[in-house]
Amino acid sequence: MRRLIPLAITFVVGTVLIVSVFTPPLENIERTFTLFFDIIAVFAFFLGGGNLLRVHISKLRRRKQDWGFSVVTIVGFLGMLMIGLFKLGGSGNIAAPVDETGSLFYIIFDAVLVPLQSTMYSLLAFFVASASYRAFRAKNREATLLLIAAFVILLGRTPFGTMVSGWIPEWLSIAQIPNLAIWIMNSPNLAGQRAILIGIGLGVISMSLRLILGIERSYLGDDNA
Amino acid sequence: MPLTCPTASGGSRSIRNLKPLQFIVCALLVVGSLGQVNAQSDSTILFDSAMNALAPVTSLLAADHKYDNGERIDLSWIPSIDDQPVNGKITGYGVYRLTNAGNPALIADLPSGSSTFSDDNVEPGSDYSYYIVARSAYESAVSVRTAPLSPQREWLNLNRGFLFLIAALISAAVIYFVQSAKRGKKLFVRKISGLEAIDDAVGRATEMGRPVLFIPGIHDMDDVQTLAALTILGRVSRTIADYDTKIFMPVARSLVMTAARETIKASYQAAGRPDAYSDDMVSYVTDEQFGYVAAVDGLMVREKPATVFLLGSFFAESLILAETGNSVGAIQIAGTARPAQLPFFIAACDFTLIGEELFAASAYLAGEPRQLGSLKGQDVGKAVAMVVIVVGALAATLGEAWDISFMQNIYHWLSSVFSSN
Amino acid sequence: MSTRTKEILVVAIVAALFLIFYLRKVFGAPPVLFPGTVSILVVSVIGLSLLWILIRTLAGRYVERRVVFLYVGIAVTLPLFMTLSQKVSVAPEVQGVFSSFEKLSAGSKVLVSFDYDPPSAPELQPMAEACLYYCFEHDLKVIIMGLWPQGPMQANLALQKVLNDERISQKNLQYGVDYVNLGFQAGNEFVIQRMGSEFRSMFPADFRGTPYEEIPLVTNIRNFSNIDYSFNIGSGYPGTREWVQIAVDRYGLKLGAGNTAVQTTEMYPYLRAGQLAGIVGGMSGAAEFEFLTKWIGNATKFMLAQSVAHMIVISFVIIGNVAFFVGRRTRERKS
Amino acid sequence: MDHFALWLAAFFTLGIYSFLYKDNPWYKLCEAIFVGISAGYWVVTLFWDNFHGKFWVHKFEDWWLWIGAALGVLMLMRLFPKIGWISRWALAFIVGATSGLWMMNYFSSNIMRQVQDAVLPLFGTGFEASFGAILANIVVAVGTIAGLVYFFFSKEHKGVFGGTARVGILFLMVTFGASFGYTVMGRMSLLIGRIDFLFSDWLGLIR
Repeated sequence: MRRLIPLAITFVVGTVLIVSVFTPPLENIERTFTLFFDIIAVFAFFLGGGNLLRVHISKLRRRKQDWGFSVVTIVGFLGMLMIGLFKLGGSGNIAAPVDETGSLFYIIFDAVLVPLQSTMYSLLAFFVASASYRAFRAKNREATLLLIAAFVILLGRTPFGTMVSGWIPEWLSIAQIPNLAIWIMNSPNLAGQRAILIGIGLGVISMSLRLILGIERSYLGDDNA
Repeated sequence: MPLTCPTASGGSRSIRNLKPLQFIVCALLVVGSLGQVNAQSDSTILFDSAMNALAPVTSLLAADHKYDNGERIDLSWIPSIDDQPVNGKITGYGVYRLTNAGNPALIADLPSGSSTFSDDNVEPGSDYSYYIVARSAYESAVSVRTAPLSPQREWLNLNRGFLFLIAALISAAVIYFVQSAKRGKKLFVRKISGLEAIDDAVGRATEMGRPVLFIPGIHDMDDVQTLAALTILGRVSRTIADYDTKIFMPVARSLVMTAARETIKASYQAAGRPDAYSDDMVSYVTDEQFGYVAAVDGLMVREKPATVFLLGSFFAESLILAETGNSVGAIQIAGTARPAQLPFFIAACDFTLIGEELFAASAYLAGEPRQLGSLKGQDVGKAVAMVVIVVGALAATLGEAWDISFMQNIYHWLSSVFSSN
Repeated sequence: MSTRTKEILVVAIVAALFLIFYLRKVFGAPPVLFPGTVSILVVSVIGLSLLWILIRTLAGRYVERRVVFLYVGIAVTLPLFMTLSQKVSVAPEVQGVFSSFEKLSAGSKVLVSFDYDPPSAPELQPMAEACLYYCFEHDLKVIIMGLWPQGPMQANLALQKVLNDERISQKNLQYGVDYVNLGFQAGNEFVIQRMGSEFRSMFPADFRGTPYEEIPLVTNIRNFSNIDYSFNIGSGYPGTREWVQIAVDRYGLKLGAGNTAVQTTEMYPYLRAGQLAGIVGGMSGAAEFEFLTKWIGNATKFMLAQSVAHMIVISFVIIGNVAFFVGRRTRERKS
Repeated sequence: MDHFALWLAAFFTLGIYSFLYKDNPWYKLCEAIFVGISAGYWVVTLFWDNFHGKFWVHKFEDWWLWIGAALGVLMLMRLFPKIGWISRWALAFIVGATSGLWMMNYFSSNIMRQVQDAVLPLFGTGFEASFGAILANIVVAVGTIAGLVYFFFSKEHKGVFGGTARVGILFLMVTFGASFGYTVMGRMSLLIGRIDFLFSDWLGLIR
């Protein structure tokens, strides 16, 4: 019974959504269910946020290594929570959006989160380089193609690409590196992307059916729990 | 007003009762009259625009939008002959509506040159009639008024008929093979190297006494890729429970945390070791993309996992995580259905599940006949897609290059079938 | 000395340096620029050290990834101090954007849409500045708007910089008369659609809250037909594609585009079809555009950094392959 | 920007970059701040946007929103071990909704749309296509088919079929290499933006 009801819920909800695609009077149900999801996610945050606090408080209590940083996390979390929920340090207008320009919430977002985000994002520049260094090696046929394609595109996007292949005559202009780069992007790349996309579509259909029909039920836990 | 159009008002008044054939005839009449307009306007336009009052729009038609929930009425008309690209007098059109024969209200302002409008602020059960005011800088001209019309609610969207048929075909194939596998038919499934490696990877973590790190992407449960990641987690955590390895699973969404705990707990129970399970295996970090990445990167260098799973929906963080994982010497098994991130996983991880393989993984790992049957069903979908592409491309090539009309028909039919979505 | 002491020492020295630099700035010292010879020297040193790494690799001693990181950092940082004048050859698509600007007479109205956010700013902000500079310098009237929430803020940053330039500040331009920022409007392509009939319906007031009809510059602007030229600076959706499909195709707006490098290839079809007057693509396009408009700004400065960083990545791909083949040879010899 | 904000931003920027050398207390501090503040930021945003904006404001006119809230409360039942199992109902709802919703979305955007785009005359209308375009069309068609063959699960990759599958892998590899090479330049400009902040806005060393 404990298992049957969830399976039934999944089946009914999934089926209704599939049918709604073909049934105009049901077309709003997608939006409704998305709203439900958003509301459930807020409730779930009690569990997530609670867990975050629990983990760091227990680190603090047991004086585990680096517990000092847990204090910082807890203070940051609770502080931001208070400022945002009670709209502290804003314009005083309770109806104003929480992130109105000039409010404390906005200032912290701007002065703390924005630099952290963009710096973390920019780490990619380093990792792109180290990954190219390590991965683009002509180990076998597949890796060689990976290397060649990446190399042509890389070269094609610098003035260097024009320099090294500028001598190629006009009638063979396709072999000039910038042109070759564009050709690779538009032809073999397009084919590969298309095959991947079609495959993904089929994979999703098959997995959704397994879930809706209750063939895949690992997420539901055990019968005796 | 030198122009009259045979369908102007009569057509619109009875449009609701038109049968399809009549509708076509009516539409042809409209098209025909358009030709007449042009033919006449050549000779009359100068005279008309110079001397006469502003011409209103003609052939105003109001029709229920087909296959919707009765929430839209489509209007179409022939623009005023004073609406010319060069030296035209029309500055714009105002669309007016009368609801249940009440007072007219302006519902839209359209630029010159427009000839259609969709009113999507209507309800079934009310009657609406429309007229259009063509405006110039100095004067305006009112068109005839359409007969009252109420939008219809349809229960089936026949525009999506082919979408339904093809979806039903593929679903039926999946279900058929699931059933036939259930009845004991042997199915072959090829090896997927990334999945073959899972046991070894977990075993390695056990031998080295280091934990397994499982990252289910950064999206919430409303992304199918996250669901795929959790179904794989179900199998992986079973192996982990059997081997008695440590698992860490930091997540970026509270719901994913809840679902993942449920999944791992079930695996431990199935392995007969429910007391070895702890909620601490899964922990929520933050919803913020890069905040999560910062924390996971830190966790990787501090805990030095022997095995890292990166399965689910990833964005820019894919490479940051995979490179850090690589730097601590972990075996990495990645998989995503976001084509833009696949190259980074291919470059930085030991095994990568490419798109479809991510969704097939849990079925493959389960090894259960019914699950494997669904994979065979997917292949039918691929076969259909391939056949359509080959036949379609051949027909298109023969038809368009050699001008064979039969082939052209096939080509256009296929195009129309697959554009029904 | 232990590693730890060394590390602390390095951090202390760097921190002290930063503090000195900062005080230097506070007391109004000018920026540092390497003279040409030093720049050439620096580039040669970087090149030679890469060669040295290659030789080490041939000898079987491989570099670790932190060395790669260091090189990326250097490759991006040092060029920012350099004055190497790269030969600027202007691509035809950039020239196309500029020629359309050149054809405008003083007083023409230019619509500039800022459809991007800070992550794309390194590539796009220079285009915005150059465009604004050219418009102000040639007495064109500028109407700014954004389909991205942070677009108009980027516009204000660009305005601030350009208006403070001495060539422009002496013109004493008036907000509301010579330029206006209408702000952000949500609704993506529908905003463009509605603007096709009436700007005011989408922008009842500018970003400061001044009602549309009280702004002298725009009172007489009804829709796209009153706009002489438009420049869209975009990094995705909504962006150039939507402007082309609606404003250009349906309302006949004349449009030039500024895009990130990643996005540019997707826009070439529109250029070939004549729907776009031109495209300024990525950092290199921005540098060319700066050259044409005589606003030497960040793109020219960043361009060198980007090229050098790119070359570093290419060099390390080559070094990586050398390492692989050397490694294979030694492995084969052993077996 | 005033001095404090500049130094704060510089402190965070350098703290994150220090991770490239190795894990250290500075990075840990940045990480702790990042996690704490961003988690708080998201709770607040979710609360105002989703709970307040989508539920609380409409709680009387749209009665059915209470179903969502009820499911949310079911989710919270996990806090009580005895009736924790009931939270699976909410989970079941989410799983059903996600799979039902995306099944059709992926079907129309990934399968119908892609197949439609793939059905094209290889030589153009009346042989008008250039040699390059014809070659490109054929490459795209062959590559798509070979790529799909690679994804076949229920047939062994042997013989002609296996050969085609291997061609498919090669196409996928070119795709991955090209996409990777394509993004390098954009990634570099992110870093340039940060470095410019450090040396121009903060230290004033460059213009």
